[in-house]
Amino acid sequence: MEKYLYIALFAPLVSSMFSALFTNGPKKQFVGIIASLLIFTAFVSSSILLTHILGGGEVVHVEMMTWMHTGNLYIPFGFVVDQISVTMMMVVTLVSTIVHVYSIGYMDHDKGFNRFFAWLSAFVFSMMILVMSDNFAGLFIGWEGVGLCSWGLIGFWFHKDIATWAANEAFIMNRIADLGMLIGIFLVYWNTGSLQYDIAFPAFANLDTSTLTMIGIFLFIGAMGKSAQFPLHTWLADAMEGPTPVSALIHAATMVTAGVYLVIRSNELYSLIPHVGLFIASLGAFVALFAASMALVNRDMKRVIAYSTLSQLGYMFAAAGLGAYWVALFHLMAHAFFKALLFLGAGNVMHAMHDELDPFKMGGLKKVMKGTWIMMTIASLALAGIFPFAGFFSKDTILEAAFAEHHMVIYGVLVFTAGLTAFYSFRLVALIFHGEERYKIFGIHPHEAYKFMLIAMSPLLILAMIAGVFQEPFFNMVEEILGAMEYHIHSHVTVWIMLVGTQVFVGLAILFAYKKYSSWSTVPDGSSPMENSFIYKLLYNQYYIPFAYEEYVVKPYNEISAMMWEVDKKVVDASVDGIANIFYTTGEKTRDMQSGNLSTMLKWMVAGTVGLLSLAVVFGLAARYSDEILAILSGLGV
Amino acid sequence: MLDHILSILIFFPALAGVMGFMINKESMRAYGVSVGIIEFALSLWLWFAFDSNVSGMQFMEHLPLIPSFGINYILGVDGISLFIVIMASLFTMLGIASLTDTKNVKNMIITLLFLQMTMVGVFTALDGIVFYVFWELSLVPMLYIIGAWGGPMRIYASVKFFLYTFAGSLVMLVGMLFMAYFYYQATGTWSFAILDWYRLILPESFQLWLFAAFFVGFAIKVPMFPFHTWLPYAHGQAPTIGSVILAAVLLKMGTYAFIRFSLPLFPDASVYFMYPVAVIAIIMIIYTAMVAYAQKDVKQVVAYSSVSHMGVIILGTFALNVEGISGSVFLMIGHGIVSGALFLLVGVIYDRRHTKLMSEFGGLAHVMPKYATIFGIMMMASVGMPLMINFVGEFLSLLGFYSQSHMLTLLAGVAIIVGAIYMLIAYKRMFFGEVTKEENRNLPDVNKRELIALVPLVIITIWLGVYPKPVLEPINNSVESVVQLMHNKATTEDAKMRIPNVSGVVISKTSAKEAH
Amino acid sequence: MLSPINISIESLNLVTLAPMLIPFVGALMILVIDLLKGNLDKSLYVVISILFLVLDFGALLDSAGMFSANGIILGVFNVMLIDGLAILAQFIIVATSILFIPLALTNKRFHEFSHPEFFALFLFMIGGFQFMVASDNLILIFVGLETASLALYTLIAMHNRDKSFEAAIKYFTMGALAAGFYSFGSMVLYALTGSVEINQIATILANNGYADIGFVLVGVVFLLASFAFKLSVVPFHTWTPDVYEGSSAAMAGYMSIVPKIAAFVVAMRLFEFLIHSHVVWLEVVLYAFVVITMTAANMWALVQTDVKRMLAYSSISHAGFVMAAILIGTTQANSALFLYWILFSFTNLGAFSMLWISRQKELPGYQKTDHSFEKFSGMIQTSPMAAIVMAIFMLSLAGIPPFALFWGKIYMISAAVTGGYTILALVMALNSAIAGYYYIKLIVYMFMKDPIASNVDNSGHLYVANATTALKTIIGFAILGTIFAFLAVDPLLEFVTTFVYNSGY
Amino acid sequence: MEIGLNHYLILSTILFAIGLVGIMRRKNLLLLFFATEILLNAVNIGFAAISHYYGDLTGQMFAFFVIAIAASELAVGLGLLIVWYKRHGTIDLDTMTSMRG
Repeated sequence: MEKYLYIALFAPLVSSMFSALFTNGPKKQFVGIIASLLIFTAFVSSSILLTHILGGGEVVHVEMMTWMHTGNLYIPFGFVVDQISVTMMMVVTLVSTIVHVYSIGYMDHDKGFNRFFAWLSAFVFSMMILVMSDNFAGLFIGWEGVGLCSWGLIGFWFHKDIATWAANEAFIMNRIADLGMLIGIFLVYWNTGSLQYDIAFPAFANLDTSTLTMIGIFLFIGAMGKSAQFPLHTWLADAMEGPTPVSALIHAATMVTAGVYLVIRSNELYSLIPHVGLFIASLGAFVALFAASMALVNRDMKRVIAYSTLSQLGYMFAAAGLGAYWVALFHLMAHAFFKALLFLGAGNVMHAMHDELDPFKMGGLKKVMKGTWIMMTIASLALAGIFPFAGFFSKDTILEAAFAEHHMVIYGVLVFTAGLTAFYSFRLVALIFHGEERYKIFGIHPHEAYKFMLIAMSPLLILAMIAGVFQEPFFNMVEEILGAMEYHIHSHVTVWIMLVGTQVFVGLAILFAYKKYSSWSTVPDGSSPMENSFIYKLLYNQYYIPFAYEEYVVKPYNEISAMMWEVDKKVVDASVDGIANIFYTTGEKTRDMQSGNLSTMLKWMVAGTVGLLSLAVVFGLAARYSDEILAILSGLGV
Repeated sequence: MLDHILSILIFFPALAGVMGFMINKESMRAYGVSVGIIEFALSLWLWFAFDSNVSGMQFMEHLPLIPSFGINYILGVDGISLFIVIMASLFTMLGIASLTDTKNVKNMIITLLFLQMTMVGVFTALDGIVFYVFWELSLVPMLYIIGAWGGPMRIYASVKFFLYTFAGSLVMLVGMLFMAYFYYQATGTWSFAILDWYRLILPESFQLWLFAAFFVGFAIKVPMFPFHTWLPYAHGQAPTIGSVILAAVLLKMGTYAFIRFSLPLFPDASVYFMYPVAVIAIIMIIYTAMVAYAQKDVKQVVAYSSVSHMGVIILGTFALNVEGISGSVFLMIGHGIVSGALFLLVGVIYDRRHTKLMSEFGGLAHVMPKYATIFGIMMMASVGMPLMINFVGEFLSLLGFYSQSHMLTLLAGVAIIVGAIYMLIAYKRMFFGEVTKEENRNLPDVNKRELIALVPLVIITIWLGVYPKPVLEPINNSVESVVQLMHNKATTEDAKMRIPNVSGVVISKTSAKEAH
Repeated sequence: MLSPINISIESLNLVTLAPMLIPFVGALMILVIDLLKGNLDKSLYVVISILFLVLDFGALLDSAGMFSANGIILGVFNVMLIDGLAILAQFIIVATSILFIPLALTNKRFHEFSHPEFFALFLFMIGGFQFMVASDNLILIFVGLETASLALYTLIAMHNRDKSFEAAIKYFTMGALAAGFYSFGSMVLYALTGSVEINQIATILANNGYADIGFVLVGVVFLLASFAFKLSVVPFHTWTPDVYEGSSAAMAGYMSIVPKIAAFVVAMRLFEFLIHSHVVWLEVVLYAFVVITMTAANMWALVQTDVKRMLAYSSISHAGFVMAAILIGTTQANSALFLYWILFSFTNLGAFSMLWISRQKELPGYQKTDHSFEKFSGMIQTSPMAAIVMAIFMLSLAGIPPFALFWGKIYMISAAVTGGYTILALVMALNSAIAGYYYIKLIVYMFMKDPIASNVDNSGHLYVANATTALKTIIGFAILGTIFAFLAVDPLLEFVTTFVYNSGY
Repeated sequence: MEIGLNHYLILSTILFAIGLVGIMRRKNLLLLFFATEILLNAVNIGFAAISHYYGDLTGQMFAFFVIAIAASELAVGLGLLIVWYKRHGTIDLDTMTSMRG
């Protein structure tokens, strides 16, 4: 099995390095194909590992080589394929295989075709390290690696200022969180003496709660950054400047879920500190609602989907925080499928619309883009959690978990958010595919994407439809490692009321969205009363949070930096020069002592002698009358 | 030959430098490269012959110099110094190989060879005065390099560099003389041998003063806030090769000296001053990173970033445990490689455009993709990306210091944020966006000569990031013996507790916890 | 009435006079040769002088051997005192003179060297200095001092330029005042103790427990003033820069070494017994002198525009630095003084010789003085070897290791450390940093500036215009001594320490 | 009133002080030389008196040497003075200021 582990891990690296060989050359179709094949190989290996694990096989644990070893610290490159990581591997390799294939078409006309595959495969590699590593340091490698690749891919079109800005924003915000993560790692090391999961986790049981709380909080700060939780969420929406396959792979299916993965991976830690878990769950619920609300009014197709991703991440954290780790993981997986599908569909639309992102400028596209329409509709249904699509199973279990744990506020928020989710998803579908063909005003001639792109997307389509059936086997698989349990609500009636109620609520939201938007005919120009309402503005401007960051963080930072530089030059450096100048100026001022006139020179000599003489006399007198002087001094109280 | 390999390493370049006067101007570059390669090969041989399992000094040489005053020519390397020596010879070789056409190439190469002698000398000397000799002597070639080949303010910059470091090291010299005097009082013989000094246990009050005296010399060299202001000038004005060697090797003298002198000689004082030094280190990290962010000149960005990174090294050193010190030694190598490469990279664009202002660039990634790639790799290494050389050192340094102070490490960790800010923004300004200036439109990409210098550095950056063991292991062994020495010598309660006892089985969890 | 003189020749120990008499004989011989046949070439006199100096050196070796075997030797009615200090100082004096004299063999013709009197006076001067250091008797010291000084005034004046006359007059007048101070100081001490022998004075004063400390100090003040003049201690230093500027570079270099070591030895004899008796006044005054002289001279050197004048101030500073030895007063400090001065003599003579070989007859427009800094601009490009040599002398003066002066410097600072003068040690160290600036300034001019056009044209000939093989050899000696000093420090240190220790200092 | 040692010494000191004042005040080189002669001769008086007081010849010997040295000093001094006068036609101290700073 180790063989497959290595193949799964290193095939993406090989792919990346192979593609990198051609970065400076012109576009080569075969680069994309070979890269896709290599990623597919990784997928196949992962599948073999999955069957191995599913078949009750041993956890595959290898130690490739030493990375760092100093003092008591020992960090190997160790990899583990257990129930959790194999799930993640499947998600990662599957989605990335599809995205790779899709990208061959999507990036067809791009100059940086080869470079794109290099980055994309590098991302897959980093993600594999992240999920497969058997220690926190290895996790951190992947953690930073995906951050790096995300930077490279968001800023892929580096001629666009906004893209590179977004790339930097994403990187820096993640760095803020990474600091928390790093501190968490240090805490783990100094308290348990190791960073290996299988040594550190058992050791947690012996630590006091305050230490564990610290560890939990700091690790979660790391997770917050990568999973774009409030208040570090702004980068995710801005990250949509990257190519759409990137958004599908990184900012929907895989990287952003790394935070969730971390919490799930550290379940043994978080189980010991339920109060932190509750905080995580509350924050998750809040983010779910918060992000969904922003998605309601946004006029950028990709940003809407990004906010929806954010909202779904909130769900996952809510589940994980409540201790329903397996549910979180399951939702993570299901979400990866339908969200990637949604993004790739959006990519098709963008291609068709020549990179136009405002759904109000589209409309009626279902005529020209039938395949895409179907896929996006189904993905949206899955997202909304309509039976029998994937989202239904995963999301509903989260709601059940919240209910069963008696966190009614969280439950309520999540249910309400489910309605919002349905609304904004179908607002998007309605605006894009139904109604009048508003794009004609802008003289755009949309066309369907390459067929192979659609075919590449089809596995996701299928999974988005049927992922629910995996719930049972998945539960069985992770049961042991995640200490999972089914959530049983005592009364069957309650269960049914909840289920049907939610479904009806969601269905109503969909209908409302269709009713409101499917016959939309104009492009809003900011004059309608709704667009001028306070709520709309608040939501449209993302609660003014990016503005606040710009105004109260970025600008002050710039100003303080500039000021510091002035301080450096005018205070620190000037004082050094000042000290040096004291000598020079003193020299300059006193050099006239040497006036060159013999008379003055002689006077200096005599003056020196007289000075010494008077000192001598004073000293002589003092010595002679020392007794008297001492008496006087003591009289004075000296 | 192995018995005298260190002497050969030191004096071969000097001899070659003297002989260099006889070489024809046109052939000088080839000569310089050959000498550089031989020296580098010798230093690799040193590594090859080095026994990683021995923690003490190896290849020791001992010649009486002024025995009546206790000054002897004693050389030796251990894991701490070995790699810095190799790095010094590596950078001299690469520096000469990538030297772009300047006036007086001959003088430049001869100067570089002399500089190499002093660099190797500093890191192999095991006698206080011999160390000091090379330490001071290294200023002279650098003074010449900055002053003769530098920018418009070169004379100011070089003189400032010289006098500032000179003044600091004179205070250190007084400290050394005191140290020797105390040794004389204790034993009745004069000795400046570091290994002899190691055996001397001083009362804490003496340690404090001596620590302070040594600190002035080292802090200016490192350079630590607020003594750092010579560095931006020196880097800003120096020619590429000067900046490269200054950043890669010369700055390491200060941090190396902390580990070689301050820690083992004054363990109690090190503990006493740990917090103040850490605070200075944190100021270095954050403050200079912010100043770096405010720069308009890309070379100044890299220069200030050096100061910032040196802060992490200092912090790791004053972690006073094996993890931290090993990390800081490793980071010395890492920072040397990375900042050296970054200065080389800045030099590449300076050669083409004769300006270093970032506002003059923009969109270079379109015109010079290879350059942008290498710059990007090095930038990411500098930012501390895992699997690149700097990360190992930074991680270990911060990890080490965490056992001493939670809050301060948290503050110091801001390094990874602010570091990313200035580097990414600088990179964006230079490489991203559209090409706005007409002059930039037809810039040639990196040429072969530049690649000769850059590619090995890229390889090392990634190699040692992925597999630091060959370097980290000897470092670790030597650092363990240093820490053990400190633990044994510590007299105060606090110092005994904060400096771990390495030979003890494992740091038990309880003791680690108590340290919080 | 008078009792018959009854002294055996042996007890006079006339051999103690041998080293001093040799140069006098040489001087007379030169005068006689000139009388018999005039218009002989200077090279003859140079060689004769060297020969006599070598003889002198040989005699000194003999004395040194006697000293090593028997300890301190007194001679000639106990007026002569041959102890370690005297021998060491004479070694320095004679050796430096041997190095100096060939500098007369210049390429260009200079007024003073065409007169044989120059060489005669020179030898007289050396004899004077030798008497000065080899005696314990205030009268003989005075005689030696004046013999040497009067010869020296004349030698300076013989350079035959307006500035040299001015320098000679200034030096002479101030020297006369200093002589007055010296004799008055001697008179006070004589009045107090009835003796003019320093060791007797010391004994008598110690026996009566410094009862009249006020009067003792008055005497000490005048003696101190006169030696402060000789050692150019601020504020008695004002003659130094002018005299150095007025005399030829070679002479200036010589003056920075030989008269000072003589004065140091006498100062050691005169003042250290007071320091050892813990005369606080003197400690305070010397402390102030050391610090002020070092620092102030350095600051003035910073602002000079002429290299020779800069070097003049720098040698004031060096003298201040070395004077710390008298303050500290330990064996280590006194040995450091000699070690320092031996190393200093190499370096400084070398530095001044470098100026000497670049001496021009006519000054171009951009040069206001003989050796203005501008003259050395871009020297590395036109005359690299000379520039490097000059730079090494500068680095040595600045105390950059491993060049000669560094070793003297650390030994001296170490003496301060050992003697308990921590602050003084720091001041001494930091003064090196200030001094670094002006030495580096010359290096900056030589290495980092571009040459002035006319210097390029003559392709650096300017810097070696005055050079001959003889001069180059001297500079070669100096540079070798400067670079490889570290090899010689150990034997020197042992030698010096033994001699100083056995002399009771 | 009997003239004792102190009187001689006081005379000597007064003369010395006069000499010093002369040295400081005189701008004429020749008069400056006179002042230095006064200095030395003041010392001579002191030496002679002390020598007599102690009944010891050393002081007188010192005085003789001082006289001799003063004479030779003056010879050198006058030589320099004459050269200067020949070249500049003046012996005013204020003319000798070509070097300064």
